[in-house]
Amino acid sequence: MPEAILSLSNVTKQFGALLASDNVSLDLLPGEIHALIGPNGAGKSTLIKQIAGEIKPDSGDIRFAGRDINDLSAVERSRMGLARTFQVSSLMPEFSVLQNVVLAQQSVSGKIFRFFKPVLSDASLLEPAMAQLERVGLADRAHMRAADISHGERRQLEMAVALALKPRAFLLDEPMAGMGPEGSKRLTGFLDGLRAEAPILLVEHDMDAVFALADRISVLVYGRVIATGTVDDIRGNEDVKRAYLGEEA
Amino acid sequence: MSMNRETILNIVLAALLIAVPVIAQIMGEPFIITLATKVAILGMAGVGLNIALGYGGLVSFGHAAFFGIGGYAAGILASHALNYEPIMEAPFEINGTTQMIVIWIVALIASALVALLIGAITLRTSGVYFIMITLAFAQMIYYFAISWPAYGGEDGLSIYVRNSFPGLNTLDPISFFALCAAMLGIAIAFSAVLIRSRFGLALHGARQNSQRMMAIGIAPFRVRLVAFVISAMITAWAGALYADLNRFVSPSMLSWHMSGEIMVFVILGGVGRLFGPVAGAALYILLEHLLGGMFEYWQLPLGILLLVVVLFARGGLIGLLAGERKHA
Amino acid sequence: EPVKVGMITTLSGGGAGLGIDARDGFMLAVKQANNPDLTVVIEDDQQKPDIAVQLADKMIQSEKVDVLTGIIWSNLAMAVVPSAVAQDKFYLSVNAAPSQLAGKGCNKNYFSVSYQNDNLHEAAGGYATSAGYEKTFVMAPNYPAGKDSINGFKRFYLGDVSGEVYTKLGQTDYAAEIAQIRASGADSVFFFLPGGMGIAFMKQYAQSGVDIPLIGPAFSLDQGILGAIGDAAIGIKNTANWSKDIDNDTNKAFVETFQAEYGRLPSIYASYGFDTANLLLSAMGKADVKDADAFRDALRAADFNSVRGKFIFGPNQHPIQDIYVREVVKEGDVLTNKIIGTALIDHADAYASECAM
Amino acid sequence: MSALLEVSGITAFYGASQALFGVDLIVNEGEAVALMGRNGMGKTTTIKTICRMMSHRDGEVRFADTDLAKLPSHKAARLGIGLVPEGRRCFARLSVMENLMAAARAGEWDFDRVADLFPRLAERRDQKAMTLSGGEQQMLAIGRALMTNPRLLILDEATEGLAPVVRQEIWAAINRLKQSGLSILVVDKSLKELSGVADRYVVVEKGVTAWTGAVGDLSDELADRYLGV
Amino acid sequence: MFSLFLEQLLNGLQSGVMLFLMASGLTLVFGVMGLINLAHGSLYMVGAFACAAVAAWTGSFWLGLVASLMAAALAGALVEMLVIRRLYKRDHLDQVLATFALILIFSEGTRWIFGSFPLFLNVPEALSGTVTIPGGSQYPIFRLAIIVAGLIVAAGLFALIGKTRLGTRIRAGEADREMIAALGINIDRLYTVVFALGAALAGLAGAFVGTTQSVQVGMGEPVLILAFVVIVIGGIGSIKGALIGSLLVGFTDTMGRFLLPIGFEAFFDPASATAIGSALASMLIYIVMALVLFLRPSGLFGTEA
Ligand SMILES: Nc1ncnc2c1ncn2[C@@H]1O[C@H](COP(=O)(O)OP(=O)(O)OP(=O)(O)O)[C@@H](O)[C@H]1O
Ligand SMILES: Nc1ncnc2c1ncn2[C@@H]1O[C@H](COP(=O)(O)OP(=O)(O)OP(=O)(O)O)[C@@H](O)[C@H]1O
Ligand SMILES: [Mg+2]
Ligand SMILES: [Mg+2]
Repeated sequence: MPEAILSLSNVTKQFGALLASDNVSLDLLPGEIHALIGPNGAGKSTLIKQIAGEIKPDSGDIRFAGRDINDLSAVERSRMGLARTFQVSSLMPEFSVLQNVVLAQQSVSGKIFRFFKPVLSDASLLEPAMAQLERVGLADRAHMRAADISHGERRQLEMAVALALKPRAFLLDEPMAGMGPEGSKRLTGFLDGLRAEAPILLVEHDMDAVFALADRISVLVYGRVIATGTVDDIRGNEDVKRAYLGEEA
Repeated sequence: MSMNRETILNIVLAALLIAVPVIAQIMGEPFIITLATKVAILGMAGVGLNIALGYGGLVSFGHAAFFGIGGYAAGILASHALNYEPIMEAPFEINGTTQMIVIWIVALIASALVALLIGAITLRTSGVYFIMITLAFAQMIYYFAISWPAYGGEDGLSIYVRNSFPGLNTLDPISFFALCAAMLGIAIAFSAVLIRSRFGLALHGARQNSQRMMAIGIAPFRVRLVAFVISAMITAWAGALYADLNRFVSPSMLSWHMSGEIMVFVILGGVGRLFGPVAGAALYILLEHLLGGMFEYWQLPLGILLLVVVLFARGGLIGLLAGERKHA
Repeated sequence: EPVKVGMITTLSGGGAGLGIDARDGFMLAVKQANNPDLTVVIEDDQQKPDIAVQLADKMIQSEKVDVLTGIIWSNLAMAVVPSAVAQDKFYLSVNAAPSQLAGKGCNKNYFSVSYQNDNLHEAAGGYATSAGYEKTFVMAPNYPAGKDSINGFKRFYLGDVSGEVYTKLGQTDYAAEIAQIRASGADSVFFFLPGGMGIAFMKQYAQSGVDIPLIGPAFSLDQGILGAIGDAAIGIKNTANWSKDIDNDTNKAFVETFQAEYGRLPSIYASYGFDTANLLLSAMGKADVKDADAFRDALRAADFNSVRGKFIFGPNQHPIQDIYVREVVKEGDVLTNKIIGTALIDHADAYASECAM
Repeated sequence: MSALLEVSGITAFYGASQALFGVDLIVNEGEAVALMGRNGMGKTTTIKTICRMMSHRDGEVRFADTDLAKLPSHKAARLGIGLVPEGRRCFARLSVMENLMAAARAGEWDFDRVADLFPRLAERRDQKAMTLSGGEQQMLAIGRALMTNPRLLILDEATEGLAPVVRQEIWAAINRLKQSGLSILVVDKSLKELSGVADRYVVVEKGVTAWTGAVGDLSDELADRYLGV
Repeated sequence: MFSLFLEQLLNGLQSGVMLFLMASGLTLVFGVMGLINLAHGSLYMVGAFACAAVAAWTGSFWLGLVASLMAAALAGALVEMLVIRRLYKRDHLDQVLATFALILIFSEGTRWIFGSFPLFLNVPEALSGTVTIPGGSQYPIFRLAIIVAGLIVAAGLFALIGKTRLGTRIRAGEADREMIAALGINIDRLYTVVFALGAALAGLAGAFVGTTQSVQVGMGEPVLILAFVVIVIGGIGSIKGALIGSLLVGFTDTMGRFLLPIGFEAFFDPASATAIGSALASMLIYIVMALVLFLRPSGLFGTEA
């Protein structure tokens, strides 16, 4: 078995009386899509936030790319190659769609404190940014304000920004949400290919997509991983059916 | 590349700002030159604030602190030089100076240091908290200046002769105007380049969404801090010129009224617009000057006019004349 | 020989009352003289030093005035006067007269018609001594004029200072200071709190039930604000170089005509404005303003009828004058001041010796 | 059947850019209509004009025999339009209970009934909305709209981000609401579930109503053309 | 010394409550409606002038108090309908400029109507005089009355915002105006009412505090800054925060003015000690504010923005 790029061991997080993460251990292997599913409020987004460094776990360890990242800030983790999308789109509303991606591109290039050279005629940023928009099918919206594109389009833009970061692992929090039927279908195909670029930790409620994509699935209920396994394992798991899937299995 | 309306408007404004004093000079109206100089200087203070406020979304209600620091740099250095008293004697002697260039450098360094300190503390907060905590720091400096007797306290400090600049008779109004206008030009050019740069993009981003900034690996705090310091330095530079314009500094340069006034220039002209602060300062000073002599209750029509501008000219004067801003 | 006067004074905001009084007093004299050679331009300084400086520039450069006047506040005077007189303009002060301009920084073109800032405080010190007070609590805002005030008081006060407090400029609540006064065991309180600060203090002092006598310079108990303090002011002693009951014809006529013209009693600032205009008019009658030396001599002679009675300038061109003690009384419905004695006679200021002129 | 909501030929603009070019749509009393189309085709914009969050330019919006053109948003709501907006828009600093009560109007829907529908909300009644999970917020948004006791319930992507079991519950709930006689206009991406609830489909494409018909009439070919499935 | 200390503590409390009275209306408008209203101080001034004018005319402070409430509420409602309403959707900065313009209009308008000289306003007969407090000092009844009034206002606001449907709607509107309107609430009218209420509170404070201060043009400005300081220390949108913030500022300011000069006497000669001590005292509340915000960037009781 190859070494995991990202691994969590015994991560615990409590909000008041609520255990949002209860001794969670899971890992992400190179080249895989690891789906994280579970009821609403189970603690999936909370887990993503802890991996991304936006909130600190109460206890437990997170390792990324062979390194203990417990003490790194969100910024440092992002620079190490962890890219995340947000469940509720979080973009630069006044920027154009393209500028949103350019900013990410610029961050990857590492040169922020440059005060003189104009940025928006800098082909070394614009071209790759445009390429990412094309990949997610948003090229024709490149010059609209991010605030003015539709909900589904914003979800696509979230994806493009994550792509621009050229990460070593993706943390995708419900990328299918808000996508129409067509969008979901296309995104499924897209993610399928993306795993070759970097492994994906995929939080998703769209079971068609999860079952089509996941190499492994972990099920989180009340902050605890109650099952990890292949698609077939999970489909057949009675606990998971009851807690989460219902008739969808 | 075709010019958009704002660019044309900016050129017209710049031309006006230069033409008016030149005509005044020919007509022998030196006071109009003084007014134009005041517009240039206060506009420049606004250009500084605009970097923090307009581009960075950092609504600093304490920029008078930097304006005043610039002013006091000029006042203190000049008064020591004029009185032949060294500023300090041990461990080594530092003397005052009446050279503007030296004064400016001191103003820039002093304001940068203070801004770094204030920024490091205040930038932890945001929104209205930021507005108020910047005010708090400015008030501390203000009360300090009022009660500190060494440099005149509330009475302020006179510079009997305007400081000098190589090759220029600064006492001549039109020469001093030219100097101030040139500095304003530098400040505007710098901020124009700045906002189009990588840093400018990051600053814009930091204003809109810090969560997203962190997620793409840029620490918004650092971006904001650098912007805050740059902004403070330009405002301080303007403060040094203002001291020379009046040949006088006093704590009123540090008061919250001053902060408010600089902010009003920026908003009135158009937040985040290159020439906004200059347009705002020009309109405000023109109104103040025209109305001031006309009517005992002149601030009433001034208030009404300002109100009309906010209500009906979105994006300030520049917005009114050049249309809403396009995203770059 | 026409003379153009530029008056820079405070006509808007909270401090406007003082400027308006000074202006009205000045303009009353101008009107009475009806001298077609005298023109006056008036501008509002908004109580901001930088605006005052710019207005001075305007008056000198564009209006080409010969004489400047009108400034109420010391900090504005410090901003304007040195450069105005350096440009060979005459400056006649209707109120503010900071020590710098009386001592080392005195200038042949600068005349203070009102006083030197310390005068009334010194007189208060003199009065406190002569009234037999031995433990006085002193209080002023924490800024140069406040410190000058307390120094001035102490200069002529021979008793002990039982407490010394500097308040915040613009402070409106004095409960903490009043508690300290109550606890200090003082037999008298000297306070210098101009404008709204003084009104707030005296109202709160009266409400607090503390009954240690108050002494202050006229500023806090002047006609313009007595009405706002109300009965709380009655009985408070204050020192002034003018009062509406100074017994001379000029003063009587001034009080009457002022009241007729503006519908209110004149304040001390109005009296300074009135005297300033009359001083100027007297000089105009004697010399041409373009002949600066002659005009200056004419001003120095001070050959006019002052509402204060006699009027002479000292060597630093600040008045040498009597300073009275007044008491606030009620005349009918109106609160006003009545002279009850003279604190200092032919008093000059403490800085004249430093003036090399 | 009489038309409760009648949208005919409306156009709408965001500033200078046109988003709707002629949308027609009818919801009859007691009927459930699904509004469909790809991303960015104008579904949400149509809903915003119905709720008067933005105004249309040409065409007409009638609800319960009233022309909505000049009505402010709150008056339209009081006529009986209940909105579950895209993106939930719960009042972040208010508790669950406060969110529900803020705009409640008397009628058969009250807290108890909403709590029956979504027991999870009752469990979290004093928690601030901003700390709810995405799914909990979605339930809250639906409950909040129901508390206004509307005649027409509009759901814009109301099952987005919900766990399959919950989604099934919500669809079941929507079904029950429909059975109880409530009229419904729904936008959702799941054709399968829509087909179980809706009586009719309205498909918009590029801001124009491109197709209207009974649920059974949407052929695979049409579905592929308009929805990409 | 002990009785002085006690009296100063009471002064701190009283000054805190007085601050709360001044800040309460601002909290409502600023915290709850999310509107930066620099003209709040002007409404305070309107209240004080209305009270002074009516009290002088009728001879009754209490009629003046009613007048102050009505005048300020009316001014507030007008301002909301004519100006503020157009600004909710705008940037905070437009609100700053507009309300700055309103300050000029109110100040000069007031000066035009009432002249440039301060007005008379005194404590009503019923509340004048002093009581003896433990330790033997006299304490003005009126100051105790201010404490009571402040606490009543605090309780009332607390109930209004926290416990009533109106309060819920106001807070909902702050979060998302468009949404609350889409749910059937007439948010425009609601906001007019809230703004008028905030203005009335400002007017009430102006009338009350005006009795112990100078009723003059510009009296609102220092108050405005202080009120902002208080709200920010307490945390925006929190009535409890405003109350605690007021008390903190009141105590800090009073005790600082009292104790700092004394404390410095241990290190300096008395004259410098008073000078340095009082210089520091005038900066003290700002130092406290900076400290609080350094430790808690959204105030003591604020929620993360
Ligand atoms: N800051 C917080 N304070 C208190 N409780 C919180 C906080 N953040 C999250 N929670 C609670 O923690 C639980 C987990 O939330 P989380 O957002 O991680 O759920 P989730 O699994 O992503 O759900 P969904 O699929 O609905 O998005 C929820 O019950 C939520 O209410
Ligand atoms: N605020 C806005 N300003 C300008 N254009 C907008 C704005 N909101 C939406 N648009 C544009 O209007 C069109 C219709 O958007 P709308 O939100 O109605 O789409 P939708 O059908 O609801 O899509 P989705 O399924 O992605 O939610 C889109 O092209 C979008 O870019
Ligand atoms: Mg989630
Ligand atoms: Mg939509």
